[in-house]
Amino acid sequence: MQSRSEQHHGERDTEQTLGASPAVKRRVVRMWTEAGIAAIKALPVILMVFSLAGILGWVERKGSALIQDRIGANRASIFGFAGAGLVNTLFADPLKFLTKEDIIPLRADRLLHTLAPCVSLFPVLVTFAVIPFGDVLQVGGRTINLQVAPLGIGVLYVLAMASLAVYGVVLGGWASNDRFSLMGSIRGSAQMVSYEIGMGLSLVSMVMTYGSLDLQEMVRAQGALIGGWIPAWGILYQPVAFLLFLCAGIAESKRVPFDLPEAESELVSGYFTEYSGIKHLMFFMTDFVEVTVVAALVTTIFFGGWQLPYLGRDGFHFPWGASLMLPQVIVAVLQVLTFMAKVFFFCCFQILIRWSLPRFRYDQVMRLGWKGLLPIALLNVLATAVIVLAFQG
Amino acid sequence: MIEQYLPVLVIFCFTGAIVAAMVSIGRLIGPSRPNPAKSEPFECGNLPSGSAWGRFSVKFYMTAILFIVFDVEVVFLYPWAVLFRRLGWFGFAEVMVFGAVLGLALLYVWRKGALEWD
Amino acid sequence: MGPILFCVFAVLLISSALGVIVNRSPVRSALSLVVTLFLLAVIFLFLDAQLVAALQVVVYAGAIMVLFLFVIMLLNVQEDRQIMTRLGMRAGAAIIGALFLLGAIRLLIHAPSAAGGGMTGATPAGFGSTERLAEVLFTRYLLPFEVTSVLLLVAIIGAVVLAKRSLE
Amino acid sequence: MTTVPIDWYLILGAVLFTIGVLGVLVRRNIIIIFMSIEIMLNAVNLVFVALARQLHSMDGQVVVFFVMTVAAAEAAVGLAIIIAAFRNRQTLNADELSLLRW
Repeated sequence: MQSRSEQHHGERDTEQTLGASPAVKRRVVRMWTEAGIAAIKALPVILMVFSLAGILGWVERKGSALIQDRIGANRASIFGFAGAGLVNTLFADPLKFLTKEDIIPLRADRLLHTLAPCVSLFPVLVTFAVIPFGDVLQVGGRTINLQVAPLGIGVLYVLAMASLAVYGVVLGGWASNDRFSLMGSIRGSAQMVSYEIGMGLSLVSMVMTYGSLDLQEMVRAQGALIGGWIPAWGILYQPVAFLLFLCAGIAESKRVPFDLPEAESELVSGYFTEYSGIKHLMFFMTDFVEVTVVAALVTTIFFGGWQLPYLGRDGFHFPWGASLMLPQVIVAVLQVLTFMAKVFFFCCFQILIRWSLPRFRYDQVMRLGWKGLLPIALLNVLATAVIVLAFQG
Repeated sequence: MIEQYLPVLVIFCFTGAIVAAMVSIGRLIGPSRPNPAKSEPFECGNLPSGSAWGRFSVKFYMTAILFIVFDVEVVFLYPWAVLFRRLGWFGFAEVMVFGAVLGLALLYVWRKGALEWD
Repeated sequence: MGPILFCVFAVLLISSALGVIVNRSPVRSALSLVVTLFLLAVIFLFLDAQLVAALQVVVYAGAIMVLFLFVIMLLNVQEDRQIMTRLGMRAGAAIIGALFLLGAIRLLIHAPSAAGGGMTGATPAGFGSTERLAEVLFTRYLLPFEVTSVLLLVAIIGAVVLAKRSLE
Repeated sequence: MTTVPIDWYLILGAVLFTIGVLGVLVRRNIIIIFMSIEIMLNAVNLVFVALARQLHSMDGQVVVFFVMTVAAAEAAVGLAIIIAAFRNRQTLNADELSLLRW
């Protein structure tokens, strides 16, 4: 990384001595190529996240039906294809939401009322920019990193976007001029900021483990093998941090058992009570996209990301000596599929938690955040530091 | 260095466009037939009395203050976490002193009951 | 391309900063300030300060402004009816603003020429990286770092005492 | 890409600082005044970071760290004072609050 930036500065100096025009042209072309590549990577990622959110809506309905011994969604069909209700959540629901009236209550702040769902959905979607979904791919002499934005400060970018997610909740409640909404948004924002600390501290201990803020580097480090057999995934080094992160992540996504901000039995629908049509769907989607973000982060940081055990850049190398060479495209596809499978597993895991546990009381949520997560996370950071430094000698 | 952030700019524009499109398509396609009863804020059928923007418990404010202080602590821990192997035991001692003082702060608010919700 | 992008962000930054002081609704002012702080983080990226940029968003936009919004909601702050009451006040503000701006620009422009060197000079490798910042922070700025924790302790005690009293 | 002259950053800093000063002078709502002070702090931060880049020294960036911390502490205590003052006087107008002399 450092050598690359030096090289770049060198280029810049020669450009100045040359007086620019062809060099500047070359640089502009290169910049647009980079932007084009980024767009090509960003498009499928965003589309995948959107459809995964839809699929999760279906998994949630069918899953809850399974747990509660019902049939669940089974109505809408397109040309006779019902897909056991998958058509409902993927196509019929969004279309229905789009054609519904967008009601803005009296004396509400109209601009902020419209802005709130956008502000709520935006930061969670852009978090996917730094999540690596594969290793590198060589295309025509160019090395393409399978990650939309390879940032050196990836973890802090995630944290920054998570801290901006509070504004959707705050605005949604404030702009509606409704008591339930405002109560929900105050509860929601207090809860989100409380668990942000626990999340930040559990990430600190992971940064210490890997010695880097770069998510791609974290995943690469997890490709090593302990004793030649066991993949060196983060969970083996930091089980406590994993539990803390998962707990904080679920609390951040404001779902049961942490769904105080939208508790149906008390607050109608919480901070988005006064939303209808597509804006309501956007708040709803935010929840599912947040589930996906948490699943993707858990996968990346604790479960090896796109690493399939024993799969290297040129194929499988099994610990018993056998190996299987594969072309790099196949390897890349395997990595992306592995990543997606892991993410889907953790999404389903969160849905299982959501339908198994009852809602906490607000005092319990706050007590868990401040008197549970925070001290444990601090102790975990301390323990990590002592162990690593002691072994280092 | 700013070149590194070009993809971030791309995905920001992209996501912004999608989000804006969703809201505006909903506006265009959806009907708009407001009437007084529909525009009332929802209060389970009762007519709302007074403004919804009432005052709130100072507890929420306490939570936000605690959040700021510990957020700053977390933020100071990140540079240390990246470099703590090189900084060694001396860096560890520095951060321990820092953490101990903030631990005192946590102990203080704990004892004062600012973390209690009833 | 660099200068164009810079100008776009600078114009956005100035207009959102103006939004803070001309909005009558305090909530909108606060949101305008959030946008300002976020855009300033973008400007920091132009200056090879990515760690500072990230912290700007986490601490300023994500934490301090949440506290501001909480207080505005907590106190149910109403919109100001009028920003400036008298015409003379507006004229006075404009004159003071112009004078201040000129003075500040004059002062600042003369500072870097004394320091010498242009912005185009290559930065040392790893400039602005987390490692370099940590090195400086935990060696040369050791004492300020420790004092910071005491400052935060005092802040928390002060806030708890003040808020408790107003609770009773 | 970083071919933007340093003067531009410094002018931007000056403009921001002036906006902050104007906010303090013009607005009477004490919370808005507080926010204007934050704008001024940030203008100074911008100048720090720009000069750090100019002088190839990390000190400017470290100082910004401390400015942020101080701003956090200031916001916590300042807003607590505002809440206490509001409970006593039921107003946020700086002219009326000046009678308190705290």
